[in-house]
Order: sequence, then C-alpha cells, then structure tokens
Amino acid sequence: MQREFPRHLNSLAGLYEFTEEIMKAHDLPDGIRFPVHLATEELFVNMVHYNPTVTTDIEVGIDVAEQVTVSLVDNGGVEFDVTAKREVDVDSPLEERKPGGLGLHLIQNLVDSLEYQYQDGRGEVIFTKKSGNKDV
Amino acid sequence: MQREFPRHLNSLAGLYEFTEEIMKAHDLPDGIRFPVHLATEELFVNMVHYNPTVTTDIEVGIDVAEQVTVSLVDNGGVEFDVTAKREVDVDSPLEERKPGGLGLHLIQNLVDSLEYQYQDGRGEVIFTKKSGNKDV
Amino acid sequence: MFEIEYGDGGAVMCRGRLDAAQCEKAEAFMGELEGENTLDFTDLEYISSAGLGILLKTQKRLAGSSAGLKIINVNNHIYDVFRYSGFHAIFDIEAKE
Amino acid sequence: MFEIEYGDGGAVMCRGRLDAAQCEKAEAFMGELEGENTLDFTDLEYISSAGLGILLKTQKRLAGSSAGLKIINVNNHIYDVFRYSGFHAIFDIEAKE
Ligand SMILES: Nc1ncnc2c1ncn2[C@@H]1O[C@H](COP(=O)(O)OP(=O)(O)O)[C@@H](O)[C@H]1O
Ligand SMILES: Nc1ncnc2c1ncn2[C@@H]1O[C@H](COP(=O)(O)OP(=O)(O)O)[C@@H](O)[C@H]1O
Repeated sequence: MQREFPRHLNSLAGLYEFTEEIMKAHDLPDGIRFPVHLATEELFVNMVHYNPTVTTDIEVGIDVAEQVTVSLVDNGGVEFDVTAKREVDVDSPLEERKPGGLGLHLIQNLVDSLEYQYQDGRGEVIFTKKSGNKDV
Repeated sequence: MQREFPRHLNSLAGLYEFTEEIMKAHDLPDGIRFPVHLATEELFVNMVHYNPTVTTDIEVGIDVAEQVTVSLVDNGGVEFDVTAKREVDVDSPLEERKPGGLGLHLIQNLVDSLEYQYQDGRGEVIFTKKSGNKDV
Repeated sequence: MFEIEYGDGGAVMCRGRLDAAQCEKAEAFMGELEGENTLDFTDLEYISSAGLGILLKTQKRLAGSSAGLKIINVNNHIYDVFRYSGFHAIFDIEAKE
Repeated sequence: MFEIEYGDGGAVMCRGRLDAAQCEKAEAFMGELEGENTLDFTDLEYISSAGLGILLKTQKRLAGSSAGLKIINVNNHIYDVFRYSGFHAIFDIEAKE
C-alpha cells in the first residue's frame, strides 16, 4: 500500500492512521507497531525539517509479509557454498539433458534470500521465503 | 524451533512434518509452504549425498515472523544517508546533554534493517521490522 | 506418502509427495513404461529435483521410439518447478484447470 | 491525539501520542512547570524524539533548582526509548507495573 502525504507536520496524524490501519488489519502486536510508527515519524519529520524549500509530497509505502526462515546446520560436512551461481542446462534438447544438477538452481529461483557460512567444520545454510505483496 | 535429524533420506518424512506443522500453525499459504519444503529437502538431501562418511545429525531450524516493510520516498530532498552511524550523546550528565539528534539513533536501534538509496534527486529509505523469535 | 499406479482411464496416476525418499518407488514403476504414456498429476502435491531426474530419465528412454510422456493436471507450484527446469521444451505439460 | 493536564493527585497526566506535531502543546504546558513535578505516563502510548527533546529541555531548566521531573507508569515501549536515549541517568523513571 502506498500513499502520498503533504510535506508538513500536519500529515503525521494521517500517516499514523494509514500505517496503523494496515498493521492492525494484520493483527500485528504493539511490539512491532510502536517502533514502526516511531521510525516512520522520525524519517518523515526529518524530510520535512531538513528540506524546508521543497514542496513535493512524500510517498510512504507499507507492506506486511509473513517470512519463514529456515536454517540447516551440517557439522562435519565439506565446505560448499550453495549461494554460488551455477551453470544449469535448461535449454538444450532432450538428448543433451542430464538428470541432476537442478536442486540448487530451483532453490536459487524460489527463495527470497540464501546465505551460507562455514567455520571450523560447521556449515550453515539460511534461507528465507516471504508471503504477500513484495513491492512497497 | 529446532530439531536434529539423522543424516539419511528416511528423515525426509519427519523433516516435512516438522516444518509443515509450524507453517500450518501460522496459516501460511501453499505458495510459501511449497518452496520452503523444496528448498529444505534439496539442501538436506545434498548434505546427505555429498557427505557419505559423516555420521552427525543435521540440525534444522525454522522460524516464522511477520515482517513490516516501510519505504519513504523524498523527491527533491537533499541526499542524506540515514544508515550512517552517528555520534550520539547518551552518557554525559544532564548539563551537557543537548536536545535533538536522537531520532536516527533510535531508528537504528529499533528496526531490523535500514537501507538508503539516492538517485537523481530521489531519496528512498526502506526499513523492516520483524515480529517473533528471531533465532532459527 | 507417494503412490503411483494405473488409473481407470489408462493414465498413470501419481499421488502425494514425490521426494528423494520416494524415488525408488517411482523409478521402479516408470522403468517399466513403454510407448506413449500420460502421467496424471491431479493428486500430486509436490515434486523435488530427485523426481525431476526420474521424469527426465524416463523421457529420454521413451522419446526415441514414441512421443514419450505427457503430464496432465499439474498444480501451479509443480508447474513453476517445470518451468524453472526448462521441462516445457521437452515434455508435453498441461496445467490443472 | 495528545493531552496534558494536572490530575487529581497533582501529577501531570499525559495522554495519547506525543509526536512532533503535538510538541507545541506539550511545550506550552511544560514551560510553565516549576519545582518538582511528576509526569504520569499511564495513558501515554507513544513518544518520539521531538517529545524527548521537550522532556530534556524541561529537565535542564528545572533540575538546577529542584529534583526536576519524575516520570511514572511508563509503558515498556517508551521505557525502551528512554533506555536507548540514556534518559535513566538524568530522569527519575518508573516503569508501569
Ligand atoms: N552440501 C554439498 N556438499 C558438497 N557438494 C554439494 C553440496 N550440495 C551440492 N553440491 C554439489 O553441487 C552439485 C549441484 O547440486 P544440486 O543442484 O542439488 O544437484 P544434484 O545434487 O542433483 O547434482 C552437486 O552435484 C554437487 O556436486
Ligand atoms: N532527511 C534529512 N536530510 C538532511 N539532513 C538530515 C536528514 N535527516 C537527518 N538529518 C541530519 O541528521 C541530524 C540527526 O537527525 P536526527 O537523529 O533525526 O535528530 P534531529 O533531527 O533531532 O537533530 C539532523 O540534525 C540533521 O542534521
């Protein structure tokens, strides 16, 4: 959801209602709503204060998504960076295709973020997947 | 939530149940559950296949959080990187404190991520705040 | 759970979740297929790359002598997986209504 | 909305949301305070850095001649904000039960 607000402190009440309504609709607890309101106000107020001659509206977008984070820890496995881009054959004719090699390619296309860390024999992969509208 | 699974394809059924149960409890739609299962399986299976001599369990963690993303777009404002670390006086005695300068400090402490982009007169701040248990 | 068997209309019905632990079952069945065949995915919820490998192997074996595998009633998640894998160019795939 | 007035017990009752647009109102009231005062935040939901600025200014003015401001019944979000701002060292702050 996106809305434009006049560059003025009088916009704060409407800005609060706009973001509060969306967060309430998602049943978000106080513990998130408070810091979101605070950060939004602080940033907005600074844009007002420190650009006194600018007259354009300020565009504010808010998006609520549910995010799943999964981690897999491999103790004692070889080091292998699952985030590295791989050559995958998804174009050649049937005769030339080889089974295998699609797993990481699929992951890299399907998840929203993918990280790999390796230290002292401990390899950890963390990926996230978000629901909902991703444009803010 | 975290659980350890024997390094074997027989673990896949239990791994599915473990992650499915948590995602169902959060009412997550198919469109998230499917790619999460796929990525989890692919990574797990690779850890099994490519470490045939390793006998440790594989630790899998899953966490579901709600994430709010807010963006503020300032057209025509000055370029100002809100993510830069700032010197803030939160320790000195009352006489030496000066009002102001706390806004960005608070934001940087309260939000989970903070980004700034500036191009051709368009400044954009994006921050996120997540609910829930953050350790996976 | 994953099940594979002939349906009443002659199509091969695949049901449940085809993950890496279910591949032996799938491979045993598909290894016996000859000529043209239709796989009905109406009740297949899930497939991972291990299952894709079996489909590809079967297709390579059959396509020399026939039109190979036709896969029908594919749900949108599996359809995405096929698309990312470039399977549309080498299988005859029909999405679920 | 933000409201500020004396309560029955003599404490200054702050209610609602003290954001940058409500600071004039807050400042007008706090500018009149003299001596020791208790601010009761039972019904204050929210404060941002603009409000913190007024508190600090008031405290600087009063603390020379008295113990200054005591702030009671602070909710846990505002308490966090005070903590991050280093206000515990320069105000007498009591959290909500
Ligand atoms: N955990 C791992 N440890 C070592 N090598 C791996 C690991 N995961 C993947 N690889 C390597 O990356 C290749 C591609 O993996 P993947 O895309 O899952 O396809 P596949 O396993 O079917 O070959 C594998 O063939 C293997 O060589
Ligand atoms: N959008 C902005 N444009 C220009 N300068 C800014 C902007 N935001 C913040 N600043 C600068 O950063 C300083 C710190 O900001 P902040 O922490 O919000 O405190 P305050 O605005 O109360 O001084 C401001 O004093 C100002 O100099």
